[in-house]
Amino acid sequence: MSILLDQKTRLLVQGITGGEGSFHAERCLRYGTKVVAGVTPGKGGSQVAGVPVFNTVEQAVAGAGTNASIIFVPAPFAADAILEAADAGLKLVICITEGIPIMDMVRVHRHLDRRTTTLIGPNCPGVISPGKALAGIMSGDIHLPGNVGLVSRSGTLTYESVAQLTKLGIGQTTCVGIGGDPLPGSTFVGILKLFEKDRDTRAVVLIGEIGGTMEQEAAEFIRSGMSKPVVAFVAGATAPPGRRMGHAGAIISGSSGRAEEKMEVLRQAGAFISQSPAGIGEAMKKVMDRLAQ
Amino acid sequence: MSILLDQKTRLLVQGITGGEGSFHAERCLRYGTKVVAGVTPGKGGSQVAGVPVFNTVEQAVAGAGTNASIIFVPAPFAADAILEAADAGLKLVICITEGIPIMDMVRVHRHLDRRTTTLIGPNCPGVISPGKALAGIMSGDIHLPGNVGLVSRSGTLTYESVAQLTKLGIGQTTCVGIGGDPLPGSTFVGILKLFEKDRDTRAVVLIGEIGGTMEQEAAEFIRSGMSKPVVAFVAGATAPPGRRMGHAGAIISGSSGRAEEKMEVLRQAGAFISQSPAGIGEAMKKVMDRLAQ
Amino acid sequence: MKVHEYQAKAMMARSGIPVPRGEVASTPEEACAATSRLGGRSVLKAQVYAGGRGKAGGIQTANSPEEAEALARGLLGTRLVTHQTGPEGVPVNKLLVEEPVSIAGQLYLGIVIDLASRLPVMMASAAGGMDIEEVARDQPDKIIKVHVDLATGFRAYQGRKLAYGVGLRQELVNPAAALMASLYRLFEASDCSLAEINPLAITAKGELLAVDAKLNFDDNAEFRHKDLVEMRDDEQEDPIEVRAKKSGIQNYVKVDGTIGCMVNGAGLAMAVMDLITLCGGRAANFLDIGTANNTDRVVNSFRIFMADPSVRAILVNIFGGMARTDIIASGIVEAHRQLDITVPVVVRLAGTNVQEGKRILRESGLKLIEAADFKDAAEKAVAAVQGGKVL
Amino acid sequence: MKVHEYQAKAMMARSGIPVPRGEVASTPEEACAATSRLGGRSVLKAQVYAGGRGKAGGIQTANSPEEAEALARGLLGTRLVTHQTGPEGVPVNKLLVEEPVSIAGQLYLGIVIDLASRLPVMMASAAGGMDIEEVARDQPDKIIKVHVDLATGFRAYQGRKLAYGVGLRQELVNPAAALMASLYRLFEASDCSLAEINPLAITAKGELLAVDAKLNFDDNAEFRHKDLVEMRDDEQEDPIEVRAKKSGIQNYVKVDGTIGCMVNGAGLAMAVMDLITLCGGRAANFLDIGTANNTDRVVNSFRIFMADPSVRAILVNIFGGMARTDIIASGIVEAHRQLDITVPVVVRLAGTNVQEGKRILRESGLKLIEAADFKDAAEKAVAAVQGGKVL
Repeated sequence: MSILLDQKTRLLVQGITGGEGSFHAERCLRYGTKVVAGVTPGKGGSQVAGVPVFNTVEQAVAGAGTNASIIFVPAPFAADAILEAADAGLKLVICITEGIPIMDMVRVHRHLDRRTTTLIGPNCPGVISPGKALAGIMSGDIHLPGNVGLVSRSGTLTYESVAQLTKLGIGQTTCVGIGGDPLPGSTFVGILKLFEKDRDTRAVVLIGEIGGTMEQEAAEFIRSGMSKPVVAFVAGATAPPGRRMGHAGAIISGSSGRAEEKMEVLRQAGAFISQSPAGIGEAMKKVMDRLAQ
Repeated sequence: MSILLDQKTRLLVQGITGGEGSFHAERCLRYGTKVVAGVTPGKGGSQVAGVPVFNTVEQAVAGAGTNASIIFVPAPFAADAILEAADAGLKLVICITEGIPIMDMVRVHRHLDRRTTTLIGPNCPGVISPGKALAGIMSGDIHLPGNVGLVSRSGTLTYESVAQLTKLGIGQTTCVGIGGDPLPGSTFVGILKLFEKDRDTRAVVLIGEIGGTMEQEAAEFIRSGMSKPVVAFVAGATAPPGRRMGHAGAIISGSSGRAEEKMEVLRQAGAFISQSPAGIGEAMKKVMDRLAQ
Repeated sequence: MKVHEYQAKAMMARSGIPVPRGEVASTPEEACAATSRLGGRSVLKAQVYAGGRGKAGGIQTANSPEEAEALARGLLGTRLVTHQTGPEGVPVNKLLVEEPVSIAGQLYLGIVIDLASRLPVMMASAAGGMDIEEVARDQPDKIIKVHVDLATGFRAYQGRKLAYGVGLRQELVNPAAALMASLYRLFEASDCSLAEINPLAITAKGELLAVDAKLNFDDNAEFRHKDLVEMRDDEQEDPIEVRAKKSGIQNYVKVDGTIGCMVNGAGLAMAVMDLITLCGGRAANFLDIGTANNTDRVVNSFRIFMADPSVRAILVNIFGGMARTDIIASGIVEAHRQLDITVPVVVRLAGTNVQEGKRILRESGLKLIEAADFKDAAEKAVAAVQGGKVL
Repeated sequence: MKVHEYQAKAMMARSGIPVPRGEVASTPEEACAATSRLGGRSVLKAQVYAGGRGKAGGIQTANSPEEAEALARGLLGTRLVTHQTGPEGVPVNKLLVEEPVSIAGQLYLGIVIDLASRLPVMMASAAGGMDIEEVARDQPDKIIKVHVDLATGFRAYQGRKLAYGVGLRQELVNPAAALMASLYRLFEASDCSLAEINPLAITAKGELLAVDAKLNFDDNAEFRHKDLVEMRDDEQEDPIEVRAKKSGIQNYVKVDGTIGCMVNGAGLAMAVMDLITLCGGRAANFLDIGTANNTDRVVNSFRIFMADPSVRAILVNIFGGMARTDIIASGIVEAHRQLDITVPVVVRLAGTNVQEGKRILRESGLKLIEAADFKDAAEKAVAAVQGGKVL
């Protein structure tokens, strides 16, 4: 098994005719993902890499039976794309787009209150269930099917971590980049809950960042609701306070945002902490070896 | 027992210093209701009929432990009063005010989506649990404690119906005026569910009107979820189509809004129909006599 | 409340919605001059609060300023009878003089509050120019709907859904979505109960144009739209109902029976009408006097009844709650003092201050027919009409 | 992005929020003339993108136009150093010349997005004029908050809750609630990340007045606020960061180490900084080059590093996903062609097109230190700094 994404996923690419949209649609296809439709208003009736393009998400659902969407729409129009996908009844929406105005996301969240859509991102690398399906911008070839789940606020740091796991022969059920935005669609807790329920996931890597309190909430869930081991790293221990470090979410304000504090809270909740970003794979190796005994 | 209102209700009167607010606050007090606080912005610190007045609902909750509110605030400010009561955590809000703009109620409903507040009204006579508490503008003295629940879209027609019941010795658990507005806070179905669960309620009177589809939804619930007998009347059989008859809700549009059709649907669902508004008491008498056998 | 087409179009134009060029004319001369300014040809549209103008002759085309003047002379000052008016029609006091438009296609676009979802709903249909209620009944799949979440406002994707759904060609999809967004903003900002463009034309030049426009407003929101209230044209309304409203009676509807009914509460007022019918009579009106804690409104109700030649008996049924029956009783006495009441009056009072109310009536010495309850009242009123005179 | 106080106040005034009378002066003569027009006395406020102006001497009172001119001469053209600036301070190029205000009381009022509830939150405090973050830390109960539901907007009752909560007297409650509603509308309409009035003064005359005002804006929403972008005063920002931004590098933050880091992705960039520290070194900066599929951004990154005298080694760590490592490699080669790179350069490439990227570097003949992974890269960079020259 896996979470969010598998062989049954019928993926829609919103913004498929753009540069990034077409590039990654093809990559997802090559990985074996069932990319069944694209949407670009005004380009309905055309094709990208053999995938039919529709004018609206509703038409794509009707015409191609999509059940999940990945969004490469430019930031000014991305909130609209999320709302359109949710309105058309898609249960999984992955928004790669970076730079969406925060007030747009406030509106999106207020609307999603009344829907059952799971939103991943925005400003995220997407989701991969190795060997099954890719709906994201990560390289499929650094991944390996297996039994570790991964959830991360970061993109490229996730690749580093996955590379460490794969190098050590530790495969993954699903890797989820929830994104670096201050108002992410899904949180650590939401994804941890899915991993906890997933039969094939035996342990989880959690990669946090400075800023916000999502890691503290994750710690609380790890303590109270998680039976599976969690290896955690929090980036930004050396970041200067009060400055925005790329990710809008990565700004330290007050003590709760500091990396040291987050790692300490996670440790106290029972997570295995990797002090170094280069030690995540090794830490998980120890955990998996212990589970194998 | 009763629904919504009982001896444990600690009532707040919003708009207590106005003419209607003070008049009905005193009437509710005289009936035995625990009217523990009033709110009028700017009149905090004063008293009405011995009841302390606060500037905000939050202060009234903190200062007097209110758990329900009745609103007599003028229409331009009434939506705000409902939101304030919900925001302060009150679980029951009864809005008597007539003439609230429909867009204000659209906003209120969208906000209440995320709350657990039960709103009764607006444009309604309120609620009475005879012998226990009155939070409304009906005359307490026409009521009698007993085992019949009543729910109505109309105000004075409710008084007529209650008078018929009481004259025949049939007492009431609770009488609920859900109001004549097109976007009522509570619907027939919501109140029927409460009566169905209430141990002391043995039968229910339902008084509908032309317009909308609330009676049809009630019929569906009577068929599928109601074990207790329902006596129903629908006003407006002789109303001309397409005209607004006082209540904004009472306009016939399309065949679904007609009184005859509503009565027929209710009859088919198992309700006992009183063809005449003067026959509601007699119809319930027969039902109660049968239950007593 | 309603406004005229020319007023609705002016509001839409201010919101960025394209409307035909046009001017309002109150005289044939103005229609002539306006037609000149429009290039010599025009469409004259009677400004009345009623649909069905076209079939009733309320829309005419002039091929010259002189013809416009002649046609305007034939329209202005007349009363237009359409299937939506009574046989008395509505007065034509103003014409909208517009440039003729070459129409290549017609759409329907409208917004109302959807009571089921409790949200505004925008509807579009390719069946433009037709009565939308007929389309809804006969071809419901020809109407496409989107609900507007107040937390997000009307969204571009919703506009595209409607635009593609009614078959607009690609170049018009974004302009249509923008037009819809403007119409929604107008709807919400002005507390409309209906905002409708029917037809929304696609012109021969390939542009969108609001050829007819209708805006109705929520009466309850008048307090925050004083500018709208000033637009109201009372001459378009039923004069008795206008008079009722001005005297504080918000809810008066004339129907075709013989018993004038004064009742407190809309539901009870309808129930009394139903009861009269069950007793073999017919109510002359729906009148909800509301809380009415002053005698004026009672007197004015009686004045309305006595001005209505079809009223042959009066039925007063008041179940006091918020309303006080003693004040109603005083009002009945006052009405008899001020007016010449020539028909039988049946009175049933119950509820708040009823002892005092009955005492006032008793001591007035008036010949009133007292009723024990509302069924008794209905029966006595029907009998009074059938009897034909005061008992 | 930020704007100056005078710009924030102008926006607030247009939104109906009362602000002191005042004018902007760029010269001592203008300050003199403005003071005359204000009645002969004024407060001169240095317009800088930094808090703590008062304690740093950036706010001064003039009792005559001549004094204003002399004070302005002492302020304009200088650099102001406050606890929020570095030791280099920020340039004072404009003064806000305002009428002096007699203050009877001071409140705090501010709006931000609350990440927990995912809604805008308005905060008010009776502790006006103080640093709100200190108040939040030391006396959190002195801050009253309300969340704004986008479906309803900011409501009058919320304004009253805040107004009563901070102890305003009755006459000021409704004006304060109206002011708050205006501030909220401005916040939402302008995509603010912060809208703050601190202090919101109660004047001796008993009126509310925004004595200081701050508006920050969401950089991501710049596309719909071109007017705001024009207000930006680049001179107030760190010149290196401004140059980085202009060259397409959105995310550059100078810190106080010696290793210039060029990384793709914010999380990885932070992790590389963490790794360097774990290896005993210190990064000179945070630099997320983003997807950067052009060589210019790479060249510009190297230009920034070489302009920074504290940089003694460069670490490039790219894990290509969306970003292509071959383009990064070409950029490194190009940087060496255009610039005089005098420090060791450690390069680690992985991911998309890595074979091609490595080939480009190999064939360039450049003396680069290749690293196997990012830990290796950090270790080699630290060693290079400690070694002090190219290996």
